[in-house]
Amino acid sequence: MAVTKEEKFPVAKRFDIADVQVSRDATAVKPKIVANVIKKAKRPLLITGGQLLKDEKLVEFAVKFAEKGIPIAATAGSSKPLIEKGVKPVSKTYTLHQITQFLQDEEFKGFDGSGNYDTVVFLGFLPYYLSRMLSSLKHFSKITTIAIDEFYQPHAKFSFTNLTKDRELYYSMLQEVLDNL
Amino acid sequence: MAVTKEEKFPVAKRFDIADVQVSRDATAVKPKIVANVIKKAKRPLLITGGQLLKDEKLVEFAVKFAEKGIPIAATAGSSKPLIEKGVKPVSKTYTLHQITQFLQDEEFKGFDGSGNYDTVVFLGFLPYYLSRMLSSLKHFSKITTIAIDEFYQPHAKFSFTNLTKDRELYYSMLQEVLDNL
Amino acid sequence: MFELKKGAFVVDELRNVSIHIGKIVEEEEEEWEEAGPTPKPGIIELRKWDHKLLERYEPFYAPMQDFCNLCTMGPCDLSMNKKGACGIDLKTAKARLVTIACCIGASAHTAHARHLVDHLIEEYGEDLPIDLGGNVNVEAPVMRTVVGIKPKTLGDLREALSWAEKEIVKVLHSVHIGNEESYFDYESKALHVSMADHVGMEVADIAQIVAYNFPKAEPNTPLVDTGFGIVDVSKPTIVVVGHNVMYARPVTDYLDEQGRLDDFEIAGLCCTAHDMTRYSAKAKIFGPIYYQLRVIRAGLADVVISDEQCIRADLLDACKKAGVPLIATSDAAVRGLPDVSEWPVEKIVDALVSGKLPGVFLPVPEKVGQVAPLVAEAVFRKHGGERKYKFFENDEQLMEEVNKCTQCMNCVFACPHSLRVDQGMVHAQKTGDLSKLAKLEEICIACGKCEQACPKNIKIINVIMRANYDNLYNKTGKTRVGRGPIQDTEIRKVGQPIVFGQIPGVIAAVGCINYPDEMKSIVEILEEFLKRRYIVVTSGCHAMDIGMIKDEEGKTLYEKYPGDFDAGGLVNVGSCVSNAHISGATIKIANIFAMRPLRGNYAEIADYVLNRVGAVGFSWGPYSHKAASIATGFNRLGVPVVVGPHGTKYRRAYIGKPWKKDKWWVYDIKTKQKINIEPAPDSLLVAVETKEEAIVQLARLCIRPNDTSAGRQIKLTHYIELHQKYYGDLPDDWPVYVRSEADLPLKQREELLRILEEQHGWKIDWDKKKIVDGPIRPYDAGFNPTLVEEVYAKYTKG
Amino acid sequence: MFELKKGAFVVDELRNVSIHIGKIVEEEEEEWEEAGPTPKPGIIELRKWDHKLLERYEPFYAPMQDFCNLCTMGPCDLSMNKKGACGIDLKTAKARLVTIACCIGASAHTAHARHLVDHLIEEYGEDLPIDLGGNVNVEAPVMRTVVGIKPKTLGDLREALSWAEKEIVKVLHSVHIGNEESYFDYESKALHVSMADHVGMEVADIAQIVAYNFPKAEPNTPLVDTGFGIVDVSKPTIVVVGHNVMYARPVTDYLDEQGRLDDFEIAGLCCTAHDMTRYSAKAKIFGPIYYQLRVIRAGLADVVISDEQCIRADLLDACKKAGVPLIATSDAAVRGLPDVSEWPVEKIVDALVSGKLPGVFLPVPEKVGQVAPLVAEAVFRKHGGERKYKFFENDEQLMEEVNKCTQCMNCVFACPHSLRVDQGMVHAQKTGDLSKLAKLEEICIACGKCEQACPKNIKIINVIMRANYDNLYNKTGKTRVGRGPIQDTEIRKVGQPIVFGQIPGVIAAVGCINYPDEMKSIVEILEEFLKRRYIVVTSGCHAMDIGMIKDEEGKTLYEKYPGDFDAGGLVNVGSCVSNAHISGATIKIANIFAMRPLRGNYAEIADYVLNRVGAVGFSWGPYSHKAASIATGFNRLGVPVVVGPHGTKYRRAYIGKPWKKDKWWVYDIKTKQKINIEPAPDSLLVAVETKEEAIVQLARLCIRPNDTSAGRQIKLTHYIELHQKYYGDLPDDWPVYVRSEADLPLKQREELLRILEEQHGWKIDWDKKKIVDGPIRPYDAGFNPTLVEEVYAKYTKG
Ligand code: SF4
Ligand code: SF4
Ligand code: SF4
Ligand code: SF4
Ligand code: SF4
Ligand code: SF4
Ligand code: SF4
Ligand code: SF4
Repeated sequence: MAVTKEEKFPVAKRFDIADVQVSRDATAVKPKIVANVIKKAKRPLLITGGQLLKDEKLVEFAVKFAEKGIPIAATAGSSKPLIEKGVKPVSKTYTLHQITQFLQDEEFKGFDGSGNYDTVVFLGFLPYYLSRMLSSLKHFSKITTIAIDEFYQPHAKFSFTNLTKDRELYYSMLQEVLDNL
Repeated sequence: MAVTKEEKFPVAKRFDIADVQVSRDATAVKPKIVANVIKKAKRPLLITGGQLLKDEKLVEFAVKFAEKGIPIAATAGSSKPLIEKGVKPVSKTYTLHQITQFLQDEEFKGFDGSGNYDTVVFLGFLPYYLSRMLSSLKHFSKITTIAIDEFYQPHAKFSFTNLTKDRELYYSMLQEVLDNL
Repeated sequence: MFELKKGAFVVDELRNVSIHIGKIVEEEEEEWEEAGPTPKPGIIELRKWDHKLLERYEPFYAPMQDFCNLCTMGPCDLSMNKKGACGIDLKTAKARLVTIACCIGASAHTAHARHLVDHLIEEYGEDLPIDLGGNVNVEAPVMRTVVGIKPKTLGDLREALSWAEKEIVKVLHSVHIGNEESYFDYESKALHVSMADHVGMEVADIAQIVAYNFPKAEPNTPLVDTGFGIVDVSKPTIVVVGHNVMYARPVTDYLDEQGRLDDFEIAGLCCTAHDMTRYSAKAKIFGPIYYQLRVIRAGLADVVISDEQCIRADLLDACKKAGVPLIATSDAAVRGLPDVSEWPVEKIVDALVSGKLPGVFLPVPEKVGQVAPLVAEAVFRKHGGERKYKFFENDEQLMEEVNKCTQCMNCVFACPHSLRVDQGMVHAQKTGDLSKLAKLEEICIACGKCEQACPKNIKIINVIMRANYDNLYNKTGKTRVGRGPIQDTEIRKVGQPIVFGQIPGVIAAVGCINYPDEMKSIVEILEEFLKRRYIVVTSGCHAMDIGMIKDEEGKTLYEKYPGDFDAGGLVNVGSCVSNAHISGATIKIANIFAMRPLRGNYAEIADYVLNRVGAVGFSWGPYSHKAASIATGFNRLGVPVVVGPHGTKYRRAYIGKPWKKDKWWVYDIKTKQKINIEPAPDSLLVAVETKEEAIVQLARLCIRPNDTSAGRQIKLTHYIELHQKYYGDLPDDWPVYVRSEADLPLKQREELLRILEEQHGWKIDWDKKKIVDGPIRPYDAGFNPTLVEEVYAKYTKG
Repeated sequence: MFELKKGAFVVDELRNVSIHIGKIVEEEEEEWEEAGPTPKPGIIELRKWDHKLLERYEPFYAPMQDFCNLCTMGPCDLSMNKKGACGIDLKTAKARLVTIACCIGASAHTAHARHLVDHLIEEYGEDLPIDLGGNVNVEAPVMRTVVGIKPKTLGDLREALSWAEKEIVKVLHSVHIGNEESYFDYESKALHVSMADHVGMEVADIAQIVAYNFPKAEPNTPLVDTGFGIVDVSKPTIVVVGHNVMYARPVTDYLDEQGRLDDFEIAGLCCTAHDMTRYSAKAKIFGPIYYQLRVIRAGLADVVISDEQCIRADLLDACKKAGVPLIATSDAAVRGLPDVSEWPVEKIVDALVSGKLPGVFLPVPEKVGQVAPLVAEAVFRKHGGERKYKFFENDEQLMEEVNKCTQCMNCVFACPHSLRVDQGMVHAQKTGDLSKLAKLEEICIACGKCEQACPKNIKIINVIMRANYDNLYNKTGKTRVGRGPIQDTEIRKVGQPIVFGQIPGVIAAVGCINYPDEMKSIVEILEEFLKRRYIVVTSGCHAMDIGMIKDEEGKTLYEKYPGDFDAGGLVNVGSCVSNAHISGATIKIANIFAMRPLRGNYAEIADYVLNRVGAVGFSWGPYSHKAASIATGFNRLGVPVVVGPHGTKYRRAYIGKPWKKDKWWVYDIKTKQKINIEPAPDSLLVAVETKEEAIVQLARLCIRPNDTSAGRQIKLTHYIELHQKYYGDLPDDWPVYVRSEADLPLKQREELLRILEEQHGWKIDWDKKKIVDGPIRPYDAGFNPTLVEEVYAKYTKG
């Protein structure tokens, strides 16, 4: 019923007076794409959040990211299980809120002093909290943001799709990212 | 790149805390569908707007709708060219604003007293003005609204897609609706 | 008699008695009128009246967004009338937003008034008498009616201001999460705070009139130059932007003292322009808000002074790019600039002229008066007096810009008016003909959104302006200087014909410039009424646009119609805050003509106005919060308002349903009965799409239940004529306004009687040419309608 | 001595002299303190201070929507920092929204204060002295500092109120389209109006304390029952909801007079509950805002009295469905109900008990006092005293409801906390085990959005509550009654240890209940600090939740920690408006301990607090506008605030960048030099996600530049310990706080010195175990920091 791209008719497009509301929606991506984007990054960073304290599986995945050489900024206490598993986060003390503020500053040189990050991956956050931070980064920075939480995050540049009844599906998506890194 | 329905992954869905903003977007439809919806209506109504005073072609199309037996509520002075072409609008005096208010009242019995309209088609309005009225009808009535102006109207139930450089394409779409009525 | 003022006193003659004076010592109020039921009303005192209005004129909501995100429990999807996390439903949420908008509007005027009054008391003392000229005895009709005071001095105005501030804060409180559950009650609060807005406006305008000696209700104020092309480009030009004249006024004083007033151009944008001309007729009016970028980008300004409200939020940015120094003056709009209040004048001038600072914040009017001319002159000299810059250096540059366009249409989708910039561009690219672009200039509000959206970074505004430069430059005309209040003597003259209907209506065209159509449409609409000898009143941006549209003979409406508040008159009251004189005039009709007491007697007066005074507000291009609160304030007073289509974005209207017979009734004080009446007026706030629709709607909303037969006949004649002219047929609803054959237009009487008989089943006695049966109610010369139980009781008892 | 009050007088002894008294006669101000630079400041007076803060603590914006639709030129797509039609950019637009939010918050408290003060003056007279008990001489530290007055009577409070109202209106004016161009200046206005908010709160709480004789700074106030299960269900139960106790208070009086206080239960929801218990310790506290639907749907209420703020907007609807009559009392929340002020008590009672009216609007406190008990008793009898209803009639009904669920997950997407209702349902469907649903109850805020979204119309809240009914019913505990201000004597005792750092910090846990985690998390967080002998202060909803969480021994924190404002004390100041006593306490430290003058001396005091007073605000679950303005008001005073993750939805934070070395400096009055300092505190407003993060962040933000070595050592010890405990390692930033080896935790000193040497390149003299080189600055016992030039000048001159 709906008009799709292939048709001869122009596509439907939201615009200002018709209540445009999100100008740039996250591209909902498959795990492989996430892996590709991360691989292309010059200075990637994984930021982990407080949900790692509630979901052991997320810790395991974060550890695997670290093993692939991606530096981790651990927030909200997520450094603790990571450290216990031998990961050395590049940041432990600052909140996601603070880090998001830092990332937007052109003078920020990263936690190691060698330059700001071009691609930031987010794992293990309360969805509403992450949503706000992604919005801030979307509007006020050029950083490529990737949300790989269980919820679709429209303000990210790339995001996993939404959660389902099946949490295993979600874990398998994370695993697929790692497998392709 | 993007996840589409066919994939094994769930679809991306906007929701409240991720800034859901339009809960029900208009289905962007092809002319044939518009014709079908109108044909299925028990009590259809075409409301014409002030742009008929600026575009002679719109008047012609409205006349054709009238010829197909669809009653017309002419607003904003659009009654004048219609009357000149022999159409007798069921309403001439009331503004779209007023009519939209009436339509939302369960006690409204239509301009002929035989009952409220179930399907209302809008032609020839300033897009921002129509957008507001469609929003009101979307939230506060069960009426099926169809926007067949040159602009996509997300608050309608069904809407033509957006305008293009090519106004002739738009006219041909209107003609296609009429041809299928 | 000796007067005790501030402080504590020991009266010498009274040994051992020291008089300790409590903090607030209220003066024994002069008994100028018996106090009515609601002096200084709180939120609930007039709620009953509001509910009367709201039951008839049902609130209509057109949400702009499906969700709410006012608090951190959200965002909440409220679509299809779902409830949010706080329990609010969509209509109530929208009513809350409208209440917020009206609070902002009321705050704007009230804070403006507060700034003025505090400043003027410092300058002129609190005892400066309120003297609005010999013909104005009812000096502050809104304050009298609402607050219940009769202010005699500048200092007295503070009492009204404190009341307004208190009420604004109370109403704003109610929008906090967890207050109203009912949209009716939010609407009542919006009406309340908007009534306070009219108090704020009245305070502000009275204060500046008496302190600055603005025209005092004079109909024949001077005509001043108005339009884009008015300034002598060979003089340094000082441009003032905003709404509060107190900051820029000393410029005139200073130049006058120096005897150099004629060496400069002082021209204004927005309401400060009106008020500068009210202060000195040497000042000129560039135009309304959408001329800001036009004027600055055209390089017409040598210095810009901004104050508050309706100033572009990128003014500093625009000035910087054009190399024009900016002096920001009001604490409402500091613009991130350094405060140079303490700097010596020379240092400020140097910083601005050298470009060390792109702008300064200078809230000291006297210093602004000196700094601005010095800066203007230096900048003018710096540029060698060159003013050849017309948005582009030359035609090549213009065409280069035009040629960048790829017709992507991003601009069209960003434009509030969906202007087809793409088509104008492609036409110019192909043919070199700029006329399609030029045509856009007539609607373009120079908002700049297209430029923000254009991937090619085309200076679209410059292209459009340059394309129409000659016409733009030719937009020069005359505005009659704002006159302030309406005289009591004028009211005495027109009160009866207005109330009885022989003057078919008062059209008050006020507000902003977000028109749906070419600028000249406002003139076309109003001239229809002027020709028909309605009274047309105007103010603010509408009043300026009228001043720059000329007819074939080169005349503006101001030059063709007199400035009297009388049939066929075109009255410019002044700036936005002068709108209080329009509400004031309707109140004065009730008072001076009908002898209704004002003091704290709001409901009775509003009821009087609703039923008897055929005044209709009209805002063809409303955009601001102030326009929202002004309109809502008129509504509470019983004055319907028609808005242009952008007005639907306020999200709320008040639209009655004429077909709901039981909604249209009054108590008749004469017959002591509750009787059904015609639905007149049938809306309190309604939008129209086209100028044709505006004309017809305005005419029909002038009808009032209290019209005499002669009056109704006149009103109906105009309504029917206009409907036929613009809509091609008789109105759908004309019969509802017919109470007897005498109400019918003379020329069409037989034809109409026949229609009533044939199409509507009325009984006609054809011998006498009389209606025997049919009307909602018969005409009764003594008909004395009211919706207010207390008013009914008051006039029926005894 | 005879006192002249209102009116005009003829002094008998003085023939022929009539004394005419001007309108405002200002009393010769008692010279209680030399006036500082900014009494009754306007918008710009403290702008310089704001800019100091904002340059360091840079505003951070997290837009909730990409567009703006505040005016009818919009909607405008502002994404990626595009400008709107008015020229505004995204950050400025967001700063404008924040300013509006703070205006609403400030209005809520100020209007609340206005209602109270006007009402109390009527009841008790304007001369009622402000007496806050023998230990409180600095009675109104906020008013003294901000407004520059020392109120002695109820009547004096009006001066502060008028100032606050004026400033709120001025700031609200500035959000009108076309004002600020700079987000810095909007932030400055938000800070300004939020400072006014603290004045409004202080006025409100002082007024009710003195008029109603609430506890006057007593540490050992009674403990009152708190929680869902507190009421004796065999008694008629009167439930009060809201924030303004003046309407419901007479219920207690009336029952007391009748000797029937013990025959009823009076229990409150939200701040009115606090204030009822401050009036009478027989009143009880059900809980905060998210207990509203819980209590009503559980059928615990026989009558509900609502006043204003933080009440569900569907309260009437909820009461109707539960068959509970509602009495709305405040004009802020009329709820569309008929005004029955003029009706006799019996008629009102009859209408409510019979169900003729589901609710009434009754803004007359005395009548509320009589009506409510009568209605409660009659309704209670009508139901035969039955209270077995537990959200469902029986278990079958519950399971029927559960079985309707299709696991569509609409509820999950609507839920502010994304609670997995679907999983709870399916588990119950499959196993009959409700425990997964029960678990949700601990986070669910009973907002009802899931029910709005559920296509099966499942009463999800009822299901969740019922699933956890036993636990819910067991949520009973004790709250220490709000004590109001902190005593001067207490301040005298703790001033020095706080300023020197030996008391490691003051944690002020205030605000709403939109927690990211189970309710008990607030207790876990605070107990960590109580054990470590920080001072913990609380109020509002946080203070209630603390009162219903018990440890294994059945004790709440109130029962385990004393109510003193001293190390290890847990101080409940009271309701939301009592928060002013917390800002007041920090001010009193500057005044009483450090002898800094208060009168109109805001910048100096705030600067003092920022540099010296290790107080941190904490709002674990902020949701309201009031919470926004309270926090922003603390920020202007130099107090950092930590918010829970929902707090990011306020859209703005103030977050410094510790790695920007040039941002962290002060003037040192002792050495007369501008010197670089450690970034302490490094944020003014920052969100945390987990309780672990809350704990660590609070501890680190307690550090202040002025800490003595002993103090710094204590603070650093806690910070490092907590970081290690919860984050598994040393903090990333601990070295920046080290000025000398004496700052280091004793136990870890060597280890840390080694790390400084090895990882940070510091030079250590290992013989003396001294730091030779490395710190940002050396420790200096006479260090006397300030950011304010005027303060620097004042204390360095002479
Ligand atoms: S105010 Fe109500 S509807 Fe709006 S976001 Fe908050 S909870 Fe949702
Ligand atoms: S956005 Fe720019 S390039 Fe695109 S059509 Fe408009 S003017 Fe041309
Ligand atoms: S500047 Fe003119 S053309 Fe451009 S978006 Fe605004 S109104 Fe449209
Ligand atoms: S009419 Fe509108 S745009 Fe013009 S000055 Fe007044 S508020 Fe501003
Ligand atoms: S206030 Fe500015 S950004 Fe917002 S809708 Fe109006 S023009 Fe657009
Ligand atoms: S919305 Fe209703 S049906 Fe769907 S999962 Fe939630 S409770 Fe079940
Ligand atoms: S009531 Fe509870 S479960 Fe339902 S949406 Fe609100 S917080 Fe979530
Ligand atoms: S703490 Fe928040 S929710 Fe609780 S009463 Fe205060 S403002 Fe309302």
